[in-house]
Amino acid sequence: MSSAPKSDRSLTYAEALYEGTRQEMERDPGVFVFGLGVDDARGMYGTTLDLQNVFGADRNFDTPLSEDAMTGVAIGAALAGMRPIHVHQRMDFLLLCMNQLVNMAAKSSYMFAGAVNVPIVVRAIIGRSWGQGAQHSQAFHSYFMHVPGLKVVAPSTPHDAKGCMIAAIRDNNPVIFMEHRMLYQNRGIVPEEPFAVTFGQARRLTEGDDVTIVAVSHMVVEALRAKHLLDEVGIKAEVIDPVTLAPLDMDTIAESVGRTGRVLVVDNSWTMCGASSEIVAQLVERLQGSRSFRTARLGYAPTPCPTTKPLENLFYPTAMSIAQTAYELVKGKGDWTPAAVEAKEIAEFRGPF
Amino acid sequence: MSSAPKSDRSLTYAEALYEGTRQEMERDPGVFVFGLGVDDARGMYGTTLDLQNVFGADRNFDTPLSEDAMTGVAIGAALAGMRPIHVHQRMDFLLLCMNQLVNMAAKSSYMFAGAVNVPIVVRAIIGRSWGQGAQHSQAFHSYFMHVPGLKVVAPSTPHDAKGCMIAAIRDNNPVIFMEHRMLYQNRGIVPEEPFAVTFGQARRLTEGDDVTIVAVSHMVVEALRAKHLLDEVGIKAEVIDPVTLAPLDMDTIAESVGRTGRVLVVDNSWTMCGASSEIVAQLVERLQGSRSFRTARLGYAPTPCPTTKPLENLFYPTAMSIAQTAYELVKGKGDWTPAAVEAKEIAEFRGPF
Amino acid sequence: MMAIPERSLSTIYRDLRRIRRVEEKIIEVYSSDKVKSPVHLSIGQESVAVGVCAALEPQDIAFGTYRGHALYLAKGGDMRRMIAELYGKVDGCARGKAGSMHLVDMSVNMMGTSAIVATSLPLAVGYAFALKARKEKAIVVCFFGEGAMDEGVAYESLNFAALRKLPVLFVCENNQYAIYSHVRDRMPHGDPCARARSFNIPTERIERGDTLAIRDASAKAAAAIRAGEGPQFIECMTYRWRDHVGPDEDRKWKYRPDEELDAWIRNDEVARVGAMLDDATRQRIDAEVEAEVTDAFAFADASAFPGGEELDQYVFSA
Amino acid sequence: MMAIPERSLSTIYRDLRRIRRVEEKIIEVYSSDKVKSPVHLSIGQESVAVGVCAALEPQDIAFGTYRGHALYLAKGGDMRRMIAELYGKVDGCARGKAGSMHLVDMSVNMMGTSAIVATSLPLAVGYAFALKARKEKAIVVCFFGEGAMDEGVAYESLNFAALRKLPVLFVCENNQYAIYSHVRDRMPHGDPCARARSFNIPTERIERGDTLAIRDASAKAAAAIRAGEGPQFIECMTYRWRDHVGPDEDRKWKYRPDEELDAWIRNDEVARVGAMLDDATRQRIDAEVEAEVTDAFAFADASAFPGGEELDQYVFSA
Ligand SMILES: Cc1ncc(C[n+]2csc(CCOP(=O)(O)OP(=O)(O)O)c2C)c(N)n1
Ligand SMILES: Cc1ncc(C[n+]2csc(CCOP(=O)(O)OP(=O)(O)O)c2C)c(N)n1
Ligand SMILES: [Mg+2]
Ligand SMILES: [Mg+2]
Repeated sequence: MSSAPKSDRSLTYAEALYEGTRQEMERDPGVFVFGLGVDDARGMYGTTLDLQNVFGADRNFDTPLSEDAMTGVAIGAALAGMRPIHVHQRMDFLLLCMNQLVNMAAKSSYMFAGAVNVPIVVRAIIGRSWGQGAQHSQAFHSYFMHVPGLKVVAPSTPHDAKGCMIAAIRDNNPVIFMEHRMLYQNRGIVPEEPFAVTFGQARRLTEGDDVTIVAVSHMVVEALRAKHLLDEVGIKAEVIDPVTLAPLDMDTIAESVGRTGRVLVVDNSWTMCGASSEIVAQLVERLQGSRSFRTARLGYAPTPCPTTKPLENLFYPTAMSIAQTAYELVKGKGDWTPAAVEAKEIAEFRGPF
Repeated sequence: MSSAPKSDRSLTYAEALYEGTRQEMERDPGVFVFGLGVDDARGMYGTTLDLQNVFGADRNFDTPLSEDAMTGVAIGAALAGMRPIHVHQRMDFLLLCMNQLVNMAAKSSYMFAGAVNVPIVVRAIIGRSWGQGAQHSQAFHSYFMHVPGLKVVAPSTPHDAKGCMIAAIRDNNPVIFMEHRMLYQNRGIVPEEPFAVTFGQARRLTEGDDVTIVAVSHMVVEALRAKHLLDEVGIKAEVIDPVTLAPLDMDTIAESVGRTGRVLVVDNSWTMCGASSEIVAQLVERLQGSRSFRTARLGYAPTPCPTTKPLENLFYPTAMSIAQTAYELVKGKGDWTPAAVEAKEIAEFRGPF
Repeated sequence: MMAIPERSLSTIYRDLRRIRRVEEKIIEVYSSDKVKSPVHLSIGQESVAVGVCAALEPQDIAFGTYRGHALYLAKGGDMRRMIAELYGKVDGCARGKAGSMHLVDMSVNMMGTSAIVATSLPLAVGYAFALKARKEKAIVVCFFGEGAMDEGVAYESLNFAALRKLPVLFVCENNQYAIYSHVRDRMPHGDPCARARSFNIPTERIERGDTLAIRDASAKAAAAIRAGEGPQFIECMTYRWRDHVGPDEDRKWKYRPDEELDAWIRNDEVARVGAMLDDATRQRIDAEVEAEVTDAFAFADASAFPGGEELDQYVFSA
Repeated sequence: MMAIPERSLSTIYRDLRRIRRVEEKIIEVYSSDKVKSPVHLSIGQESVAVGVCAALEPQDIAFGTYRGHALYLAKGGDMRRMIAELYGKVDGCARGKAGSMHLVDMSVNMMGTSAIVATSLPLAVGYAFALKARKEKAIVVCFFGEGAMDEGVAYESLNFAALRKLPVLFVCENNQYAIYSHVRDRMPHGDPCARARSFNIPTERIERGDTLAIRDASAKAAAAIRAGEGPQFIECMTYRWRDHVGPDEDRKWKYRPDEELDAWIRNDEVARVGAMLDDATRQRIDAEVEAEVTDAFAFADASAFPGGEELDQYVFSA
């Protein structure tokens, strides 16, 4: 199914999601897209725009505000052989359907010894910027990584957005598909023909022997900015994007850390019992006895997300805090302060939402 | 508030929970206990038995099956200055009220800059034994550890059950109170007068310089059994019970591992993004550069919980698997197989539930 | 009431009897610890599953709960595989992974059951959505206890089913108790039907567990659903004779009046429907049922436990 | 309709006008990016909060939503601290941690609002439980959009409130849309009252946003609640003039007919209630309101941003 990106056509992340979804809907009449607002004039940041015109209201429709039941509806339709894509405007809203996702979707194949499967895709958008506050900014990938029976993907590039979407739709298991609002406008090369990204294969985005930076979702963008800052002081950072969090490609990560001897994990959520804890713990398990390494983690500050900008700026890891932390891993506490780099997608974002 | 356990009176874990609850209800008229079945003739394994007779139906009452709203009711009553204790027969049911716990309870103090607080206690019982299956056996402490604004306690002894209950009730923040069905019949010394266990203080239950075993909830019991098995082969294990998971006393754990150079973390849930990942990650962060150590983790098998006994036996860590793993941390892969020890509380448990 | 051809009456009796006898046998063996898992018996409530299923076509889809023995058998599930499942054996309907609470038999469109109250309602609605989208003729039937009507997801599910006019029959098995809690202590008026009607769903309540009345109401509702009229809701009053969970009687817990239980025991549908048959037919059926039950337990006994290598099978579907 | 003393009418007008003008001013400044966070304006809907609050006592407790400016002000919240909060300043009602979506003013029993739809219903019920347990006289009022009636937790909350006869007034602000989704596309019949009644809760629906009718219905409901009759439910038809979120008009999205909006704009309660006052009174109030609004924005401008040390304050309560 996979095809090399031979075209040099560029799309935004949002367009890539749209294209992947649309191609799968064309291929398989069982695919449908539903959720609050997926058929409205804004089309979920453009990712679902016009699907209703193309495929009709049975395959792209708005729902009542009933996250719990609508998740059950997705599971039920999947049990009947369809391939629902359920979209949530904020990942925070998944807290309303944890019961269906964890007790039902994750367990059905196992409990019934393979008599059924649950091919659902749950798209969850992480909110950020423009004062989202404590209830509209959270990411809960670690909740889903924790539970056997779920897959979790967090593409950071347009290419992987499309390829993961197609792979998620074709997967016979429940897939939690994490998106980040600050990624939608990013552009990148995306092949036009349908292709699937293989789950469980991390990408080394840059090569470097001084420090490995593993970053999740939008933090990949910040890590790449940090890499440039580090270049300026002669530190070569290897930036790794796991792309999928469950399955998690520890081989690639461990190989890199085995070389660099230093790892910084930058998560897009709190660190406590999060993806960063797991990655560090597995690195220890794999490398102990063969290679010692130094480690650091960054993530949300250990507070709810404040609304006011000056505090919000301190809440998230930035290119600067990533660069600084990586620098200190390599050189120890020093007096280097990285230059301020602007995260355009954040600085330029204007609400109203 | 704390008092040394000068009495030598022994209680079961269930009795200790009852006593702590009752004493606080006597002290503070704002404390009440509610949830499915808390006033029935079985009295939640005896932990709530007769509270309704003593304190009346306004302070101990059954509810409709509405976990989500009932959690909101607890929060609302707490906002009004009361101190609700909400009881769940299975921790799995907390998946129905994640929204209220994470989006509301955990955030209120912060979002409103201290204008309110939410002193609720959420008692959640982990099911095990007698074929509970995939939906009645889970533990989700890592979900709550992940989120700033919540406290999480998991006492393993009758003493700590009472002391943590009293401390949880008096705490001005939401406390997730984890219990384990296989602990209720355990006996131990419990002072009669009210006392509070200080949150964030782990207990070293045994001393040993060869390996540190950190165990959560019921796994403390299995770890202590494992320690005896290890004694037989001359390995001295230091068993640590964190007692509270948020706050988490990493000082005590790190001091021990600094000494032993080996740590086995045994969790009462899946390892992926769990308490065991966090403990290992924090150990690395603290000890790197000063002390290298070897590590291993045990937890639920990475599958949903199967119902049939032969598979269920493989699903959980046991005294044997703990001992074996600790042995290998100390001696490397060896040919020692620990003797089979029976977990009485499990072997003797008869349903019907 | 519709006319009942004799054959169908004997089928109905056979189903009632099979459920009753298999559960009585479970009670018998339970103390042996062969069933190392919770069982939620349907004794006393057989008529709901049997009555409703008598109005269904084989292609119709059934969703139920942890109290699932009756539905599993009434929908045509394999008795041998059910007992083997309770025994945790490889020949169980889910190779021992499920136990009594999660029975499944896809060959007869018996969907796997859930132990979390009310979870199956939205699944049933989603399945009905798929059937309607694909213009299939089958309908979905969703069984749940009255306790499920306490859960918010039930209303979200009714709402969506009504909104999209989905082919789903909601069957509320009102045995008046959720564990030891009476419905009056959970609903300000114990009227699930009124609630369903406020979502524009037609309802019917069948008062005393009458198997044939349940069948007729179900047949009527199913016909309306098949005609494209959207969801229907029936509430079947019934009563659980045994404890909420496990094999025992539960008078000692004193949460319900002995007379209430006694009245329902006198109102036994297995006996009542049996009495409609001539003695010879009934005795023949009884004997056949005995043989089937004995065979099922023997089958389960003979089956093997799964090997350790099965632990991590089916976490994911290929 | 009850007799309205002149003073109360001018108070009502003042509140309507304050909300209208403060939001118009927010629209004005929004493009400056001083408010770096979402605002959900109440313009067009002022009469609901004002009408209901006019029937309340100061000790009564209010719960609301992210569309909270109107309620915050009508309940007596401090306008200066509201604008400072929108500006993310330390003098904001939550020191900048909350923003527009989470206004709070405990000194007037305005509970902090939530941005997750329907979450406040069970909190309001829980607060009412506490009031009843302590035999206090106050009642709780819970405001929510009709969208909240899609969420299961709303029904669980109605159920428990009715079951325990709790002192809570549910106020459904039915502006007919949840973002761009019409209520008819979410509820098979758009009748929240019928649903509430099926939980044994008395209801009243007020059709066209009439402030005084809302006040009177609320006063009647509040009296019944104070008399111990348990929860009441009122549905107030209303209309949002601006986009769901942000300062703009939203005709371009074409999700609702222009004529519908135009009719509601003609039906402006601020103007209608204003016209009931004599010109002098109205002009005096208008001038006072202008001054108050100007002062509030100046106050917010002058206030400082919180320092970085505030980031981790209030995660826990001492
Ligand atoms: C969401 C949820 N809450 C609580 C429970 C515990 N529980 C198991 S069965 C039961 C009673 C359910 O009563 P009802 O729905 O009337 O079914 P019945 O047992 O009477 O057949 C309860 C409360 C559960 N399994 N799931
Ligand atoms: C549980 C939940 N689901 C979805 C959303 C996204 N959302 C925010 S406001 C809104 C519309 C709510 O409509 P309504 O309750 O009628 O209030 P209105 O905005 O019309 O005042 C939605 C869907 C949310 N905040 N919370
Ligand atoms: Mg029942
Ligand atoms: Mg609305």
